[in-house]
Amino acid sequence: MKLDEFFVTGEPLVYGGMVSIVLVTSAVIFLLTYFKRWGWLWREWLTTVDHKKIGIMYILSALAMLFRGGMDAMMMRIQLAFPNMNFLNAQHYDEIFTTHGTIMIIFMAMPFLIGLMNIIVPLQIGARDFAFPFVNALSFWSFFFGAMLFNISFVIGGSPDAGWTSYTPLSGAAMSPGPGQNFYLMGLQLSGIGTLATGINLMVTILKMRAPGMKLFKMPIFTWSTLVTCFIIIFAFPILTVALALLTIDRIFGAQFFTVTGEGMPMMWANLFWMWGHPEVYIVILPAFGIFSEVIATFARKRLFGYHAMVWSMILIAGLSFLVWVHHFFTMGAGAFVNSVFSVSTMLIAVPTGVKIFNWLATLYKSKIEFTTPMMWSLAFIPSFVLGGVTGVMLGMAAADYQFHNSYFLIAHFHYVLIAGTVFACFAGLEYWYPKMFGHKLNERFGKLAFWFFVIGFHVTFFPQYFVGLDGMPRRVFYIIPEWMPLNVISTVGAFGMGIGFAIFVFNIYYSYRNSEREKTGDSWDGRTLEWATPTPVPFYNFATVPHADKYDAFLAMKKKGETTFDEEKLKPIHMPSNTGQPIIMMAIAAFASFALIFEWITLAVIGLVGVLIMMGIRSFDYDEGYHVEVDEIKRIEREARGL
Amino acid sequence: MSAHEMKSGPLEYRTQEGQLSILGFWIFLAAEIVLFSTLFATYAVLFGRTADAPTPGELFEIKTVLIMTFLLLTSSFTCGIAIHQMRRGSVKGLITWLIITLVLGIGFLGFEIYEFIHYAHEGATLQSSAFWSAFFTLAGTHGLHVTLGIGWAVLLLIQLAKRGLTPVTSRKTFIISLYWHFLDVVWIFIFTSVYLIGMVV
Amino acid sequence: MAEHSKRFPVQHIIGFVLSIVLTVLAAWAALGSDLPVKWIIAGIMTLAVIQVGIQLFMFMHMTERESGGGHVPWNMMFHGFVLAAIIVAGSLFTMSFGFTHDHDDGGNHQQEEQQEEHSGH
Amino acid sequence: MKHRQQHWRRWLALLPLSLVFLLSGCSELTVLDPKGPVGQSQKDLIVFSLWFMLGIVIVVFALFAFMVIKYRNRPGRGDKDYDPDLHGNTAIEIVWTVIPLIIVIILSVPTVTTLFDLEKPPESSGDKEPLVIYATSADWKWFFSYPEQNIETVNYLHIPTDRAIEFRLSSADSMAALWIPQLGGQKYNMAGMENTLYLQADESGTYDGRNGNFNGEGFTEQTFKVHAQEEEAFNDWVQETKNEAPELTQEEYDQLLEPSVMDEQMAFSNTHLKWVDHGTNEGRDYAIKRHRDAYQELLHLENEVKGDGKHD
Repeated sequence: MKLDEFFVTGEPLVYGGMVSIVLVTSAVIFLLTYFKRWGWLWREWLTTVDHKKIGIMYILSALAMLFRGGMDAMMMRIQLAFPNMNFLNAQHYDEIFTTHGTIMIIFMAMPFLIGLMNIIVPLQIGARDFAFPFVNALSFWSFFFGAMLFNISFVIGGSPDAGWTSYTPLSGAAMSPGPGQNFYLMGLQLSGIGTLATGINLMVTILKMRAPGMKLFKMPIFTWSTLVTCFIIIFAFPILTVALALLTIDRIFGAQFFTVTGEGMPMMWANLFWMWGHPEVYIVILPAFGIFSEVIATFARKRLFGYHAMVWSMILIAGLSFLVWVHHFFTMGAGAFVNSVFSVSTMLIAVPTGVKIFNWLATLYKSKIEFTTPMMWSLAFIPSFVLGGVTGVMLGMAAADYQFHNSYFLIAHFHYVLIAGTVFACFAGLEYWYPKMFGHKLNERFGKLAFWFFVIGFHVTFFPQYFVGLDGMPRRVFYIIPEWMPLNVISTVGAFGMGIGFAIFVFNIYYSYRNSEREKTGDSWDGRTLEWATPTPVPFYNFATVPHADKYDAFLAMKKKGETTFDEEKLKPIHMPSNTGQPIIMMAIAAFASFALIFEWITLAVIGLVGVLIMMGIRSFDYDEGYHVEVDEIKRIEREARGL
Repeated sequence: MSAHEMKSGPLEYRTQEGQLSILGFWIFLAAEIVLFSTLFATYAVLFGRTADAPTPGELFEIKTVLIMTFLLLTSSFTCGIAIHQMRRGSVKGLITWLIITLVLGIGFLGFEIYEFIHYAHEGATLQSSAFWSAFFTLAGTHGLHVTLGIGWAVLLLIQLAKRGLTPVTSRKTFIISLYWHFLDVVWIFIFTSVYLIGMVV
Repeated sequence: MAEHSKRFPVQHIIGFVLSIVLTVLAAWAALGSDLPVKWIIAGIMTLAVIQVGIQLFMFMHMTERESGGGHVPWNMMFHGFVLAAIIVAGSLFTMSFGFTHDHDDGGNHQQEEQQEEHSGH
Repeated sequence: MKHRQQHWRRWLALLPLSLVFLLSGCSELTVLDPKGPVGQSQKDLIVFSLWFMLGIVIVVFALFAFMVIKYRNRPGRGDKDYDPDLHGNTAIEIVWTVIPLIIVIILSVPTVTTLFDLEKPPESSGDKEPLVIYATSADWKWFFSYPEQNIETVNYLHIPTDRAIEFRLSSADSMAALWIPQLGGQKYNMAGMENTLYLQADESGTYDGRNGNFNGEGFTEQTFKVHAQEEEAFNDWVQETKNEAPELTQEEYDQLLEPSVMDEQMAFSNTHLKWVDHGTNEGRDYAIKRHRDAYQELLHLENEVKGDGKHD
């Protein structure tokens, strides 16, 4: 392979990307060397198995990916507002909407939520870490390297360009040769394995490591949403693993699953993809529901209304999510009977979702609402999400869907549910739990400014798209007819509003780091659940003594009784796992093998695979059982943290 | 975590770590069911789409398949005996039966490789049609699982020989046994829905 | 489960014999009997499910109390198999349309197949 | 602070209002301005559902505004109307489960009946046999074959009004979707498979048609024009094409199949169905076999700015 085929050439934007990547990387390397922080980075972060630190790394990576995906979105909006400028050509536009979709779903929404789960769930259930801390680190690095792999396609080898759904036969070897689609396949595969492992890990954690007394139906609602999400992950991700593997075998080893030749069946890809893809939508929306429930209950200063209904509606949504996948391709021509079945099952999801909306509204009834930034995100979610939800029901009506399908109406719908649901929740959750993670709050003024820019920008961007969709504008076109121009220009203006909102949000992180008051108590918001029972910053072992949590809103009950998580008489040595470099090394080797496979360098890929197997063997012989934190040490740490 | 060790019951469940790992593995197996069922679904949908390649009815031979099935069924049984020996506290019995299991597993693999080569000679390869792609991927994924299981068990045998029965080694042995039985479960479905139905229809 | 204290693994041997018998029975039903194809398929799939039950309950200690896992393994296996049914049956249900994959008689065969699918679910 | 909150509420109140306002202008939107019975039935369904959705939106927004305004923690509110332990009410929870369920059932009925209706030719022209047109997508153009008339057009289409058109959809290579928004919704075109789509125009006129499903670089430009004419005018056109258009040779057809964007329109006095039907198993890999290497070429397509716009 020649060098100019290896590196992407001929695009000013790509050259710009290359230069900025080189600059940022060298700046990071320089700073780390200058401040002699390499050892610190390795010991404290790269080898950590602490769920809180791993969660922070997840969130940081997700924010970076939000930036990348957001830039993609901006470029698309610029192109559509000024189609005559030829800012992007067709090929480049295809690449950008593909990476935008893939990154936002796989490398932004999921890691962001998994990051929050990582930090909060063990704290909420009174656990000292995950069930399998080593596996947790492994999951993170598999996500991280998967994301890196996907992102370098921008400068090396060329980005995938068949849409985030990567429909065959377009994405097959015949019609999309070269490494682009392989990047998509391997990037998703690598991070998908990590997600599956996280799902198992969190499920075992929640099922087996809850504080004594905390029955399943006493768990905080965010933990419940995590448990249900894990259930979906465990049953949905293997489908993606197989689908990706089949397409990889098709593309690299010449099989005929989804090809036009050899009697392959291209639509089988769509079938498998959406069998995973639809549950995936709920993987990113259920934790968001959990976050909103926590935030709303906290700042309404009131107990969550209809806790049991909330939990059961989530379980019902999870079950239904596996029964509706065909609504993504009603237009395939499967016949009126098949479409009727899936049309009805799709609309049924509206029922439990509606129940949740009304429960949140009822939580506000007879409450005392405090308009903090996380609460504003949660409140803005309710009306915005309802607009997305009702249009979802309309899309679920298969006969009408023939007109909505692949149009901007659909684009508007899923951005309304995914941004108003997931992205708002990420912001709400991050700002809500920020003091727990970093020991200081985010500035409220900048937070609200970011909120207004983002929320108004969001509606301005996507509300017109419903109408331009009804006017017959299909998705994924890189220029448009004059009739669609005015609404598209409005959309672009809105997108810039969202961009400014995000910029203010990021600035706020820096500003608050410099200026915010440091937290003295661990209970920043007068919280209700156990994560607020620990001091801030949270000691690495989380709880000095694990509380007996037999009440819903366990921390609220503890506060009433005057209990804390530091009972000097009950202290015992705490067993903790040791840090290890194995996860990052193993996944770096796996990324190397994947990279080789992307370019179809089979020998190198096999060498890499053997390397991964050797790392697994080493792990098998690893009998490091961790260490104990002695009682005196705990006392010292807790007294210092609590200012006793 | 390993602080509160239980005094009675099977060794592998006595530590909390052991319980967590075994439970986690059960959940992993549930994911494996979905993984294999996706392959089965692909196979079922692509059934009959052989293009110009031979049809399964022409190639499948009941004799080879039955031998493979009996080998794997027997290995599942010997694996069960190995766990029985472990619970009686006999390292020697455990190692002996585990080795028998592995030998049977290797025999199974040998037949499978022979079978694949035979089909390839007859013109049915991964590339020849959608049906054969699905067949080789389904059977091959199972074969790959068996191979990994054998490699994993060999590593475990070394640890058993070195350390004897501890909560950790017995936990690992138990998990491998779950894995091995599970591969048998998958094979039963491959035997039934791939080979038998392939020969009938 | 009292089985691990026993010297002689009765349960395993019963399970083993049963699984061999069921395998032979399935092979006979498929190849030696004159039953209609639909009956054969239904019959041998039932036999397969019974065999899986034997593996899970008699070999894999799925319901063991001491595991501390409670009903979780059982629950996950159950849902795993439900999902497997949804994936396989659902794929067949949705994917058996408008395709002409047979070589000789275009339309007829495919319609029959479609009807079969529909009546099956 | 307080000022901002009111500001926000005003915005939220504007949302449903703007919806009503925009709906009044909706008759100009293509999908809501159908020119045939298929599009009409889909429009009816959309409008029918829209009223329910609007109802739901108004109820939720009103409740939301009420809660947020009434129960905000303003200074001096005290503990009046504050019940921190209120955590459920079975009666009301049943109500808000059952009502959505009823709405879903109400929506399901017309959805299912419309679905089954769409699989048949529209009833309004039941006295006439549908006109069969094979619509084949190839990267990135459209072939329309009229087997009865034995003519074929590329990138444009003539249809008679008041007569059902039975489109037989297939593709030579990548997956596409035939979508003529003013006549009705889309269905996929796939190689080796054949989908049937019934459409009908009740008014004569020229309508935009396009590929609705992304299929690579030339996707944006894979459009065509539909000319709906009175039966007689249509017959004249058919006759004219038969007499004047050249014959399509297999060689020329193979060349046309090569991936490219084609601006011009073409007509032929025979159809390609004679040597290949891409909707059958035999025809599925016809284009791939001939042009496998051509799919690797990038076209570097840019928007060619034209004075009168591309779509005319």
